[in-house]
Amino acid sequence: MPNLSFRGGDLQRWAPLLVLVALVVFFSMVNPNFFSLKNFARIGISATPPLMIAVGATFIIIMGSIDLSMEGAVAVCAVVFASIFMALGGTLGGWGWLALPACLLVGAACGLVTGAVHVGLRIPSFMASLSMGFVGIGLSLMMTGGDRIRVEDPLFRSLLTQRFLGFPLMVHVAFVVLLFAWFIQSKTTLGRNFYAVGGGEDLAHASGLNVRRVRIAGFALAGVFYAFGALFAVAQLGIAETATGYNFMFVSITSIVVGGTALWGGSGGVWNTLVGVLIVNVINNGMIVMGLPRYVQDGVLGLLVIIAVVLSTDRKSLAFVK
Amino acid sequence: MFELRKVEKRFPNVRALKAIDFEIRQGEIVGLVGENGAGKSTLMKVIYGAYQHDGGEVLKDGIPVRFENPRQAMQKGIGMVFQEQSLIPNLSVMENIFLGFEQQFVKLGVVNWKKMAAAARFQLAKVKLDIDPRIITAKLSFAQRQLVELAKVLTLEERVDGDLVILLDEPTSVLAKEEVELLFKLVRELRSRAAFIFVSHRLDEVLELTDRVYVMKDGEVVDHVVSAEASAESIQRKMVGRDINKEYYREEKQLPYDASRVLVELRNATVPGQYSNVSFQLHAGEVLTLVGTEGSGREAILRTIFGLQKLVLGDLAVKGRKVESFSAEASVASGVGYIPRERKVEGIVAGMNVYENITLSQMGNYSRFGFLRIGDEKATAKDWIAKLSIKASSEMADCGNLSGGNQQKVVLAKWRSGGSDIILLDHPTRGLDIGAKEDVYEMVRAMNADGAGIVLIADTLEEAIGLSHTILVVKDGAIQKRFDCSAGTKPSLFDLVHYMI
Amino acid sequence: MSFIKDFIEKETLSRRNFMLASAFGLTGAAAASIVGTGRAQAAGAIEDPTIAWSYRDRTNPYWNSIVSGGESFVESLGKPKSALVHLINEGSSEKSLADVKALLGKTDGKLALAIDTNDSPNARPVVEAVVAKGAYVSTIWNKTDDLHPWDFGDNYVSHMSWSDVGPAEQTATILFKAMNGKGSIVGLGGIASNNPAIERRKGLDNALKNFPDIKLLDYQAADWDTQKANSIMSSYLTRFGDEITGVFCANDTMAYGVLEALRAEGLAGQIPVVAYDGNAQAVDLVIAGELLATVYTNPHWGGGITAALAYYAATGAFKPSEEPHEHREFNGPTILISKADAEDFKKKYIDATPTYDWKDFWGPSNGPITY
Amino acid sequence: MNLHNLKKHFPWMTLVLLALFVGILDPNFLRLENLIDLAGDISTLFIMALGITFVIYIGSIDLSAQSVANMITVLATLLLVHIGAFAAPVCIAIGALFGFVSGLVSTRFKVPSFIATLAVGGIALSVGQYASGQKALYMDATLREQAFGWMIGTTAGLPREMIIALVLLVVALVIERRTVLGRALKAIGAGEPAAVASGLQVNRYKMIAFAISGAFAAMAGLLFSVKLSGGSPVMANGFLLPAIVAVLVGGTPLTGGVGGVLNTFIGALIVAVIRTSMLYLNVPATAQQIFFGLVLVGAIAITIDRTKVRTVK
Repeated sequence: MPNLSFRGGDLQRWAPLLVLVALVVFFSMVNPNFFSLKNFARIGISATPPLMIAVGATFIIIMGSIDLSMEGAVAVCAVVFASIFMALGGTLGGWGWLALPACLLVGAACGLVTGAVHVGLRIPSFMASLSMGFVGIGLSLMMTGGDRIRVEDPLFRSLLTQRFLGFPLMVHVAFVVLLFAWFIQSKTTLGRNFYAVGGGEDLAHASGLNVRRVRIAGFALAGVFYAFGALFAVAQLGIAETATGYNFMFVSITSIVVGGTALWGGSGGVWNTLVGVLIVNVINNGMIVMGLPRYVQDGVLGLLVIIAVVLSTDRKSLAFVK
Repeated sequence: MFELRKVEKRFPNVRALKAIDFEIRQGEIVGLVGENGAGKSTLMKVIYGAYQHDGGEVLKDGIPVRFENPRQAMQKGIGMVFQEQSLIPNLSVMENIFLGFEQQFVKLGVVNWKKMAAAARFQLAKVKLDIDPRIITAKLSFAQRQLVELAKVLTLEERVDGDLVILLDEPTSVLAKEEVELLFKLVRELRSRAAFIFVSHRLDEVLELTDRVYVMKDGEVVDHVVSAEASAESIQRKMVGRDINKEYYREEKQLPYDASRVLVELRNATVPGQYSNVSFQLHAGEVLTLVGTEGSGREAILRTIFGLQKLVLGDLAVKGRKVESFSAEASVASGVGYIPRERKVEGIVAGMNVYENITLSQMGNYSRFGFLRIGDEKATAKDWIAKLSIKASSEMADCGNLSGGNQQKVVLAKWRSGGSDIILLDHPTRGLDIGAKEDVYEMVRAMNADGAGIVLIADTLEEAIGLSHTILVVKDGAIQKRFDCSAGTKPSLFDLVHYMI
Repeated sequence: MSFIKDFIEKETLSRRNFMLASAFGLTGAAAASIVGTGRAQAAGAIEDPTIAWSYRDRTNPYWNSIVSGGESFVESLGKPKSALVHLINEGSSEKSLADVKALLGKTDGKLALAIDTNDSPNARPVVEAVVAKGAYVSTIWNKTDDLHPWDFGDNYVSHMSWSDVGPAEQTATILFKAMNGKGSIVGLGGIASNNPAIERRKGLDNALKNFPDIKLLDYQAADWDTQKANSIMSSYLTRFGDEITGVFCANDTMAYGVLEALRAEGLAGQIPVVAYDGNAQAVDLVIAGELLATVYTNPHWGGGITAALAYYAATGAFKPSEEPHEHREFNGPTILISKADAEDFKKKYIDATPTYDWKDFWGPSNGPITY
Repeated sequence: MNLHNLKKHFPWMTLVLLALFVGILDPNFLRLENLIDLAGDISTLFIMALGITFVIYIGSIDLSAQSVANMITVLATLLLVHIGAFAAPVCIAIGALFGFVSGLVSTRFKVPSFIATLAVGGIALSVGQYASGQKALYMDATLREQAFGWMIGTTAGLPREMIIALVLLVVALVIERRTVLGRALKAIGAGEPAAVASGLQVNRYKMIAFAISGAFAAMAGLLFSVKLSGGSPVMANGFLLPAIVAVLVGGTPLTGGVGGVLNTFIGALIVAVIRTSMLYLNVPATAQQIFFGLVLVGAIAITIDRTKVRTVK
């Protein structure tokens, strides 16, 4: 008997992937164009920046916290990157490459500040990160004065324009970054400590874990991934601006939950998030490909998200849901 | 080797520890007993570094130390085995064992899981637990988790120089008899590696296991005895500060029940996987106790009567009316009250005050068109505070701040004031001190006298025998045996155990 | 030399104020006391009003140009740029209105306000609040059709909009001609309920009537957003594939997203795209041949002149109620930019900002608004 | 009075201190008329926050409020033509229905409210866009005056919307403090398992909380559309985050069970003061977001009562 229930649990685990497959099959049937390498590459491009951001936020959600600062952090990273990049010659061929590590450092710094505010002032992460998100947007606005910085270096833009195996370079690079995230999640102490904090914060603390440090480290790490997201977003559009970060907040958290990572922490991981981001992007792409009018798209996305989450939640194991 | 001298701890308005002197020598097992609120847990927290003392000094090997957090205490060889659930359920066993100390397995930032598993196996061997260290902790049984917990503390052995002090906080409270024996055997064997501080409410166990016992009352150590020379009664007297009534379970107040009035009747009730073919009647004025091991199905039966679990086969009738739709609301409406084991989680709502808690289950009685009559609520609460002598500053006191016994009284008052006459008691005395337990027994008798019927799952078999009119022994989801337990014809412990296992 | 100009200007102003005040004389005072609070200032009574611009956000090149015009006007008064108060509503009508009211409270009505009210229904309460405090307001873009400056005496100074139907029709025509009059296009619109989004769509529809062989495959709102436009465009490429031979965008920022979606497939510059707004980057793209055409609405001038109208009405330099209707509701200038004139345009408007006479209120304007 | 007892007074003390601070820098700010205007202008936002309070009070969150309000501005404008003043109850019922659906999805299907309400908000947005024909709609001036004239203007110097908001505050306060519903919601927020074990129909009460939130969001939308004399599917944009911030700054934590509608009243005023203070302190345009974020952190750090929240997540 227990064996059977175990398999039921396993099915639940694979539910997000099954939902993704079902969606792909459905959209392919409605419009066969959907099922093509070219379209998958398109979905790949549009999914890459949100994937990076969602992966960063995944670590926070595994800890049972939430991060709403991504829009600000991404804006700051994008603007700093572009400013340094342009100041150093505006091409990866020259000293411009230094802007890449600088961007990641800035991302880490953004996360560090958010984490420090959250932990140091003992403010719930929801409010701390929301507020720091405002500050981030404001900082990027101050730096640009509201202008856009164009990044047209062909070498940098080759992330978008050069293809390998049918997919642009950015998709491949993102996959490498994803592997890196998976490595952190499963092979490092820090990654495992996120699960410990999410599984039982006071217990972890009583076991001698420095929970405060893990939390702050988690936010800083998330910041690094936001920086990756910013880089890809700039590569995708060739523009760095305050608005580079817009629309990422709710989308990334929705994707994380759709992928099967629970908002109360302790479960899930980066692969779940990959599936979740793909589900959301496939839906968005598919709705247009099948020709749904714009005004129903929000509603249909909402309905499908509910269905996906319902299918991938093991409801029996939950006493109640907030 | 480890010593506290005149240690003080103050909280706002409270002097929780008063000049505590405490000492433990190498290889010793020392007991620490006291009623709830006597300061035991504060003392433990000071010892393992969760609290910092305000006065006096803490010495390890003669050197004064001060722990800012549990981690610092661990580095000095002081570890804690928590009462329940201190392992993180979603992590593997080995991760739990080495939580916070993974660094030894990390090379270039990568955790070597193989190495950790091997090290975990080594630790688990110390406690004679043969499980795969990669298994997710949530899948272990309670006893297994307790041992993992001990194994985790024993990692200190390799990590710190000098001797270990291990605190065991109520390690036996949820263990079966043979599991307790196993644990004790283990602890005795481990004396060569560590000294133990054993904290428990069960005095017989304390006397059996320990070398010396410290007795606490009101934040002070009131006595310090050698176990071999002490008796449970004398320690109890020190703890409570008075003699324990011989008639502990109020047997003299046990009256025969009214067999003509059936309150609850189960007929061939079955929930697959939980219990099957259960039939019994609960009468007015009766205490009916379900006896069995954890997981025998007795909790599920209780949950069914309260409407939280639907019957698949068979019938449930409450006061002669067959229950069609199972819901807690319907059960409450027909007079069922439920006093859950997890008092702090399911019993009271911390953050709500006494009167709000008391009327929570019966707001319909105190409202008209959905509007509450708060004056009436307060009056009722005042009434019951007096009736049950609940120690609360007023009916406005936050229930979360009351002691366990008083919280339990509030829960009882909730159901009794609402006129519930079918009371389901799930471990009603768990974690209560002797005085509070007696109060609960008193109330059980009073409810019986008022004509209420009670279904009980008792904390101990003695309690079951003492309180019941009827005992049903449940094993593997079926009723094995029914004992008549009226005053004077009570079965022995042995009779019960025989059918339980 | 500007200080001399300023001096003369101030002199004229104060003299005029003096004259107006005496002209009002007792009647004015009586009127004020009847109104009750005495706050409803008589026309031209405000000396040195606070100048404020209320707009959507700072992250959009369009609004930045608007602001630069406003600042340029403020500087023409001899004040520092920072004298211009910015009210940024971030796309929230609620904040827009609340900010205006708070500023009215702070300045006690001594305010010259230029504003885009974010959503057309919001214009009425904003204007009413301003009028009630005796301050002066000029609006652009969003207002309801039944709201007219002349119904509010002097305090609702003017409304400027841009008739986008015509220019949008022109860009669409350029697009269709580049497609040799046949083929299929997709369109990306602004926030569906915004006035300019509706007008630009109408322009496209008008042009389509003249080109029966052009098919509109789909038209979706991308909310003026680069990223949304990008993902919608790439989905279009899947849905319609090679069928798409042209793209109509309702503004420049969406066109950037479309171009990058095309660039990702190596199609940039191969499928003609038209846009709107005439941002610097768009002009560069026109020069580079990636964008076929865009329309410049001169937001710099619009931003400056709207503030100037409110300011000079407040100081009494002119009396709005004495102006004809076409001076109170008028269209802003539109300049079509295509490959042929893009270089010239860039030299004139982007590399160097033309200096405008901020007292020439209606010079560059483009006729009255018709409903 | 020790620090612990003082803590529950921190929200209003923060408000007063903030107001005094701005007042010292610019005494104009503290003029009564100005303060009344300030309070009046936050009314619509406050009404939405009031509804969201009930949901946060039970430890959930409602992200659909803004979309529901958006939809209602459209529906109210459309319905006014056909059914006049009856548009009001119909709109409120529709709002309650959407809230109820959120609650249903959240409790019945165990979808976290964060996602459930976001998704239901998407549906409301679609309805609004469809119904509006994707353009801004205007109310007929006479019809508006006949049906909803009582909502606008002033009475005894007080803006009517503020009076409406205060009436709703009282209603919400009565619900919270004096009704079975309010008590049940408190129990759910402070200790859901105990509420279940006391025989409360927890899921039903939760759904009612979401429905109340939806109804209040609809009222906010309705009031806003009457105030602006029209509707559009984006008109209430920008409400959501300030409304949630108002609830949280007021001292109702996301974990629920503590705080309440009076706290939200304070919170909404704090948001109004912070927002307005930027004008009075001449915060430059590009620095306004930074200022808002930092002051928010400060306000939250002071107002939340950490003694009632076990772990800060």
